Amino acid sequence: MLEARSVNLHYGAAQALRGVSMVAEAGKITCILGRNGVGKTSLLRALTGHQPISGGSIVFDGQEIERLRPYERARRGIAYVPQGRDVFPLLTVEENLHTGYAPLKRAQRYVPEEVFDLFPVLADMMRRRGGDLSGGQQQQLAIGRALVMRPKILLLDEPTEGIQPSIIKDIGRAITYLRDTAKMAIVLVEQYFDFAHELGDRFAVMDRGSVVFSCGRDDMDEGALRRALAI
Amino acid sequence: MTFFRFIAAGIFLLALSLSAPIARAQDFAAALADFTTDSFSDTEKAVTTIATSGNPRAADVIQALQDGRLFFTTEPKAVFIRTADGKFADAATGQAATPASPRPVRLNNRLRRSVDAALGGLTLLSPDANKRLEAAISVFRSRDAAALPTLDTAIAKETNTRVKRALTEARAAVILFKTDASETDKLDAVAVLRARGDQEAKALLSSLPADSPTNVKTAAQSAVAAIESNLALWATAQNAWYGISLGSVLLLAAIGLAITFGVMGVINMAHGEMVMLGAYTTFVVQEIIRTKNPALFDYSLLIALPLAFCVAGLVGIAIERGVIRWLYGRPLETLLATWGISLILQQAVRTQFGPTNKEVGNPSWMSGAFEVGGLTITYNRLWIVCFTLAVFVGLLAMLRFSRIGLEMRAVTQNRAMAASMGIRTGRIDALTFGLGSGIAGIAGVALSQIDNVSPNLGQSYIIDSFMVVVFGGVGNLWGTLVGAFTLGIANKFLEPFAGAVLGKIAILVLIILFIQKRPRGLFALKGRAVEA
Amino acid sequence: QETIKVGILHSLSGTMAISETTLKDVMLMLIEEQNKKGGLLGKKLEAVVVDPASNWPLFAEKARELISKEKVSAVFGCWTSVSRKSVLPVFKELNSILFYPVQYEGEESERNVFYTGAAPNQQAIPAVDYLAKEEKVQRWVLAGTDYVYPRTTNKILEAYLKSKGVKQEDIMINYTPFGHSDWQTIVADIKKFGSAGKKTAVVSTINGDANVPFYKELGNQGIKATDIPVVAFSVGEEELAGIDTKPLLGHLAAWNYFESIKTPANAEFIKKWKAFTKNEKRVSNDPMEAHVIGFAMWVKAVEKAGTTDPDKVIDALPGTEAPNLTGGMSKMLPNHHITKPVFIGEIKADGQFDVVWKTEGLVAGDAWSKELDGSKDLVADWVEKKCGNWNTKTNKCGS
Amino acid sequence: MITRTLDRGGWIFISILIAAAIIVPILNIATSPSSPLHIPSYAVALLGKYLCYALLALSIDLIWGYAGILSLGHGAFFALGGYAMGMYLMRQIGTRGVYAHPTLPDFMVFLNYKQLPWFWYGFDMFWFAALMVLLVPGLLAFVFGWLAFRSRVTGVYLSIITQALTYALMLGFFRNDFGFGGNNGLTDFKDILGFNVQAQGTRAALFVLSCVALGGCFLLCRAIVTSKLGKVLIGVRDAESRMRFLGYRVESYKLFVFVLSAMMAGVAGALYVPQVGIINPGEFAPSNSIEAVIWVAVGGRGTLTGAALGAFIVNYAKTTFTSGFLAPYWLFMLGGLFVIVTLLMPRGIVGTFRHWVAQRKAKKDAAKAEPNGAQPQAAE
Amino acid sequence: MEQQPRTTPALLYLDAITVAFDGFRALNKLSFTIAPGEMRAIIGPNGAGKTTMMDVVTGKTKPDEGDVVFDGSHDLSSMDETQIATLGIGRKFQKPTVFESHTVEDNLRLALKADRRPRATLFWRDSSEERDRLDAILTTIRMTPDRGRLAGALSHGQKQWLEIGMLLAQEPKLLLVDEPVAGMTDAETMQTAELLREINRERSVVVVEHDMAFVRELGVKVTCLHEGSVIAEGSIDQVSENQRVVEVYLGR
Ligand SMILES: Nc1ncnc2c1ncn2[C@@H]1O[C@H](COP(=O)(O)OP(=O)(O)OP(=O)(O)O)[C@@H](O)[C@H]1O
Ligand SMILES: Nc1ncnc2c1ncn2[C@@H]1O[C@H](COP(=O)(O)OP(=O)(O)OP(=O)(O)O)[C@@H](O)[C@H]1O
Ligand SMILES: [Mg+2]
Ligand SMILES: [Mg+2]
Repeated sequence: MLEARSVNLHYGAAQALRGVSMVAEAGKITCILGRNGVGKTSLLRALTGHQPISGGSIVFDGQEIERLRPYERARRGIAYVPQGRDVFPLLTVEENLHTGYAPLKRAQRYVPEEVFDLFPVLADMMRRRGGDLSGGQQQQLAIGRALVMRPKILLLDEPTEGIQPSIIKDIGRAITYLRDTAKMAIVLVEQYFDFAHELGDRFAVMDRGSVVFSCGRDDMDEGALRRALAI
Repeated sequence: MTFFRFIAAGIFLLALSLSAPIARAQDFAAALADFTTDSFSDTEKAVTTIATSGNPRAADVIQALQDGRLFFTTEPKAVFIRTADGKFADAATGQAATPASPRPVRLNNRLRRSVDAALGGLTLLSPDANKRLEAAISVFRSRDAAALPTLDTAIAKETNTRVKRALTEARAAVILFKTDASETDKLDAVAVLRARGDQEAKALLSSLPADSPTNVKTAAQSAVAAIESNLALWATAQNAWYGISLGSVLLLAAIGLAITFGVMGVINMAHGEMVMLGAYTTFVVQEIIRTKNPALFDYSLLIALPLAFCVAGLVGIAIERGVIRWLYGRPLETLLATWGISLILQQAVRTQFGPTNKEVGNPSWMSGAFEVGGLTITYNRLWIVCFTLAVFVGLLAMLRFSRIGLEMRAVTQNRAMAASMGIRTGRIDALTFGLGSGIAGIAGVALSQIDNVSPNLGQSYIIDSFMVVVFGGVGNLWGTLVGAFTLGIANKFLEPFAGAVLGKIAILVLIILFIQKRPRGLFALKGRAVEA
Repeated sequence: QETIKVGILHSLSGTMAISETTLKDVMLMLIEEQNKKGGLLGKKLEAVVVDPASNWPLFAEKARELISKEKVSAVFGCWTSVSRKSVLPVFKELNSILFYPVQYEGEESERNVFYTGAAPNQQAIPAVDYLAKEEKVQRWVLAGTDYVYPRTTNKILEAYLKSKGVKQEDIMINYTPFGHSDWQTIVADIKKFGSAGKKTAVVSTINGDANVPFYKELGNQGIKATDIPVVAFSVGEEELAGIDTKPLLGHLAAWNYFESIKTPANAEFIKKWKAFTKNEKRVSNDPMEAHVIGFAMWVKAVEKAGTTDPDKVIDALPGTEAPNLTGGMSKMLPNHHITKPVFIGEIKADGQFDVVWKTEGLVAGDAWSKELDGSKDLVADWVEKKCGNWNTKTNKCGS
Repeated sequence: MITRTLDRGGWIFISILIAAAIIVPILNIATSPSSPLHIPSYAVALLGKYLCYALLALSIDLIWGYAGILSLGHGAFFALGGYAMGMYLMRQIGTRGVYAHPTLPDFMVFLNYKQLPWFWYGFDMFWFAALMVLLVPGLLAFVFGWLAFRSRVTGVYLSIITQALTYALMLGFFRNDFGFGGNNGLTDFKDILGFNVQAQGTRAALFVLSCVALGGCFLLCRAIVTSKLGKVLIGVRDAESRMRFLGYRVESYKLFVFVLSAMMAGVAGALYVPQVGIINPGEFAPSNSIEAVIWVAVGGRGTLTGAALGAFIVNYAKTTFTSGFLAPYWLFMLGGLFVIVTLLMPRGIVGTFRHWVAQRKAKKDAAKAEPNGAQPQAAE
Repeated sequence: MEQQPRTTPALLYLDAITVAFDGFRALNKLSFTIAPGEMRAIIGPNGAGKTTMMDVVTGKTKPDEGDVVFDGSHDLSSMDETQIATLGIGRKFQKPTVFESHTVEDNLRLALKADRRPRATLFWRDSSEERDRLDAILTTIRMTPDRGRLAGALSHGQKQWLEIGMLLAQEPKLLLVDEPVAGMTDAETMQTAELLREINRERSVVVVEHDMAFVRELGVKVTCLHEGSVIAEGSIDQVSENQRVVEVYLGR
């Protein structure tokens, strides 16, 4: 569904991605693992179009999209939950959710019930401003907001960061639910190994801007994976 | 001194002549000849004589003189009235005539007053209520005793309450200064004036002739005291109104900035120029109307409003697409670039329209004033207040309740994230900036009604606008509203004590001190959300 | 071919561009015309235009540039007093000639400056006389912008009025900042002051842009010229072109020139001006006439001196006569001011003035006002005494 | 000390100043006017004026570029310094005024002052005036800054109230009752320290003095920004509250540079006045202050040399554009310049240059480091 | 009010703190104490008020009610951030905040314990002691190769590390650490726990964290907050047995 083909990415003179290739398939969870600063976020930024890539190509639903602007990619169904959440601080929770309406047809402009099923706290805080929420609440809002867009693919950047254990479990359930019921493709960037391990269908480990190890759930060698991570 | 003597002489003459109109009838023709010498004093003589001649054509002639429709030729000495259709009629006979190169009979202010006074006497019984009202007012001013009999007739006949009151007041004024009026009449007159209760009544009552009866004098004194306290009350109301109207001007000028600066965070130094563009649009619209279809003049502002919105809005969009969009996230650079743009726009307008002020007229519904008790409310200010509030409410509703409003706020808070939500950030940015600019443009339409239309117009509002937005609290439309009205009203209450300059300085110092108390303005956004 | 350079020092941008740009155009026209007549001393004239941008220190810098770099023979320029004050030291230091075309507060006479606009006695005093005599005014509002010209003029007028027996309580003085635009309170105050039963008039030294909102407010609050006439010293045809004049009918202005004055010279000038600017709507005004007179005088003086050497021209100028556009002959006086007629005009609906009064003959400009304590003993005479502030008490120059 | 303080740009800057201070007066005084090398007096005055503007820009860069305090009212301090100097120069006129009053300046005689207002006392002495040049702007900055920084007024709020400050001062100084000559300001100066202000020698001396002042202040600013205090300031600029949590008293730091910068602006004003020959309330106009900020932005914020360079370039452009056939269109050029600089050189002229150099170096390093597979190096 | 400067043996003493935002009580009569030399882990659901509690201690938020006393006698609620920091309370924020246009090294240098007055910083000199401290800290946070990079160009996790480094440099008596291991790999998490334990030898530490493995690793007393109040306190095992805690926080 979404495929990166030997993507390069530069910040000024510094290269953050070196020929990264990866595939995300519908109904599958692709986990990207790696230490701090290896380029996981950069990869997602390349996929969503926030950072122009300097080489390679990105293919979505059979079309090359690396030249499209971020909003055009969003309209095609790529939703993004960034690291650090980036909720709209001065909009209320409700308004934050409504920003997800932009790519939708008029008839679809409502917040799907499952958002509140997954994150009941959002329903309680509809009138509070996004920026006033606690860190974990903001994370939930960010995921909920992405779901409002009814995306085909969901890119999650460390969604468990700063979340209480019970909700991590909820998020895990939510992700599985989205994969299984909505047949969404999900790309999950994670540091929390157990969480990724539990959910992932495919794994890619990055180091210094390149993918150094990858495997699927079936042919997984947990030891090798852990070793790749520990470098 | 001489002035009074002159008036007295006039009154005497008038009195004399009214009592014996027929005797003076033959003077009419002779008096007309005085118009042909092109001398103010001769004209004055003619007016007095004609007014008292009792000739049925007198009112016509004097009316024509007042309207500037009275013409004369020296060879032969003759006077003509120009009728509405541009034809001439002999003043003496009323018959059509075709004079060779007639010249208008000229007036100066003194003459105009004589003409008003003369007409007052002549038109007290006019069928037109407005004319009667004007006549009553001019009799009130001239306190012309000769008009008394006519006044009495007029009062008896009058059905229009407003005119009737004016007539009664005029009568009171006359009686108060009439030496031979009875004491009870005078006391009644004092009561009438006391009820009128304005500055002019007070002036009349306090300048009572020295030989008035003591009773009348004491009644007048207490009336003056009552009027004074009444006036003081009205003065406060008046100041409040002035404050509101100044506040609405400030709000109008600032409201566009509340969007481009308050919502988008662009330090938009070219905001004033958007206002200026709106004002020039009004000018152009009026200019076209004047040449093409003068009948539409009263609608000129209504036509100009959408046009000004479009012109300024489009220029705003062009600026946003061409310059500002490269500068998001670097608000201080926008200061530099928009300053440059404002210089360019100013000079462009100067090159196109010339450096001088342009005439923008007030449509009739924006001219003049009406009185509510002791309050004078000018129509243009009233309309501006209403208009400003309407714009404010409209804008507020739009930002709060419409999709585009939501998207605007989302984009300005986090552009990258908004794009990830599928919002067309570029378009929203352009629209938002265009909206702010367009609103500045319609502010220009309104401001053209009270201020200069010149290339410098914008400059004079930019500082005040920033002050209002910041004082109210950036990013909060309500803050802008309250800020503008607070500053306007404070200014107008300070001005009578401190004078215009010190008043303004005081306001600035107050703003500086106030910000210390509330470092983020009056309606500061609070909480984590802001710091995030 | 060698040319004689003439400097034009008028703001083309900034707040003063409104007034000064026209003067630049007039100068260009006059120079072009003179060149058509064959130039001066057999050479062509060349205009050097600079833009001091309504910025006073920039005036000094540009004056310096004109004189030392461009080597102009004379400069025509400045509008505000402060701009003149700013360039004065430069003209003195580099010894050049400035023609200053605008009415001003007086109390100055410099060797290098020729004042072709009105001194206070050529504008303010006759206007007040007219109001007192013709309109029987007894109560006076002196309203002005807060700077030196209105302050001085009002001081002179206050002294003058008091000498005519007007009481203090019948004089109201009010100052507003530059560009003041909210006149509601002040107009209401004037209205109140004027409703005390005595005939009241406003003498306005309100400057520039502030006039438009002032008159608009007057009109809207229903103050007509027949109630409280306003006589202005800074409102001319150019300013009226920007105002809807209907509500202003009958308000007055005092000037030494009006476009509506019918003389052959004026008709000719207006025709040329409209042709030069290719604009039928361009109006003419008093400072323009001042430049016309000043330029003619300069040309005559240069011809008389046979050179453009500043010292010689400065000496040749006093006594030079040039026709003004209203039919008289203005003369440069030894105090470097000129003789001018004074007119009072009433505003007409078409934005022009109707002259309702004029002085008998021409009035000589006084550099120093008799009404002011500091000035009353001073006279200026650059011919006999070679001094701009000769003290008649001590009979010394300067002290 | 100096070696630590100055980078290469700084050395170039100081060398140019020293060279100018020596060469310009020589070429002005010692060459004949016909010589091609001659620098005419008006050019000296002009350059002197630019130097004063450069100093003003420098003072703004210190607070804006390093401490993040955007003052849109710095012209006020410049003008106050100018007025202090102007008052001294007025008092030096003595009986040479038109009214020949021994103590009162002309405008006071003119406005019927009977005696000198108290705040004019002492200005007949140069040392007093010189002290006031520093003290008056410094004190105002202190009071204003103390109030504002203590209550944590930041960002645009601070900018706008600085603007209110200068605007209020402008209105005040415009008033004739204020005792500073109203709209006309102070002008027609004669002597400074006994020398004729118009004389060629005096002008040259003032020019040299301006060079010295600019150079001195530049060194001072460099010393500050390269010290740890400079790093604190940058910290304050980027994350003020974080600085507080580290235990720094942010308001003291801000106050320190703000007052210092105001004093520098005051010195600039004081040098400016005798060279242009007039000081009037127009200098307080908010637009002047904004323009000064723009010089800094054009040259490059946070570079010091850039601020001075920006002041030079913009004012030189202004001087050239306002003469001759360009005069009616010069606003187009100036406005265009601002727009183009922001779009094409977002870091200002010097900033862009530095960035470019740094980027080239980084590219070279990256190319070198590549084979070793080192961590990607960021720019700058 | 009639508060006397009270003295307590505790290093940090919170008594009945209430903080409300527009009527919503983020902290509700919160009380607990930290003994000198103690390390305390604080857990609790999202929005329980943990960060707000730190805001109160560091002076960012003023409590509506209640006392905060530090080191026996200092009433923190009447002090501003700078004073509190000078007393010796250091803080790491939940969202890493570093000085983006300074290098990693300068970030640490600014944090190094030293005289913080303007004069001292103006005439400050690099000393070898200071350099050694810096090197040591850089090694500890494993950022020696990055010392010359601008902090703004660091990745999220690197900023976390840098901020911990700054906290070390400050040498405070009490460290408040808000979610230090968010975004770290498991190995790094363990390292951080190790680091904190080391720090705790000399200083008191309050850690807020959701990572139960990490908390367990720390092996210290745990306080669980919920809706602005303490609902459980004790060893990690005790707390994780607590029904309420399981219900609102750990989940089943
Ligand atoms: N805006 C930027 N400018 C320059 N360099 C950057 C920028 N953002 C990231 N980098 C660098 O690029 C590299 C990859 O960063 P990235 O944010 O993708 O890492 P990450 O894998 O997401 O790390 P973490 O787990 O800490 O979030 C890092 O070395 C980082 O320092
Ligand atoms: N300024 C504010 N205005 C309104 N509500 C606020 C404000 N600050 C915090 N809150 C609310 O107070 C509650 C406590 O927030 P706090 O950040 O302290 O939680 P936390 O325990 O740190 O949560 P997390 O683990 O998610 O970081 C939250 O519900 C939050 O929405
Ligand atoms: Mg990351
Ligand atoms: Mg938290």
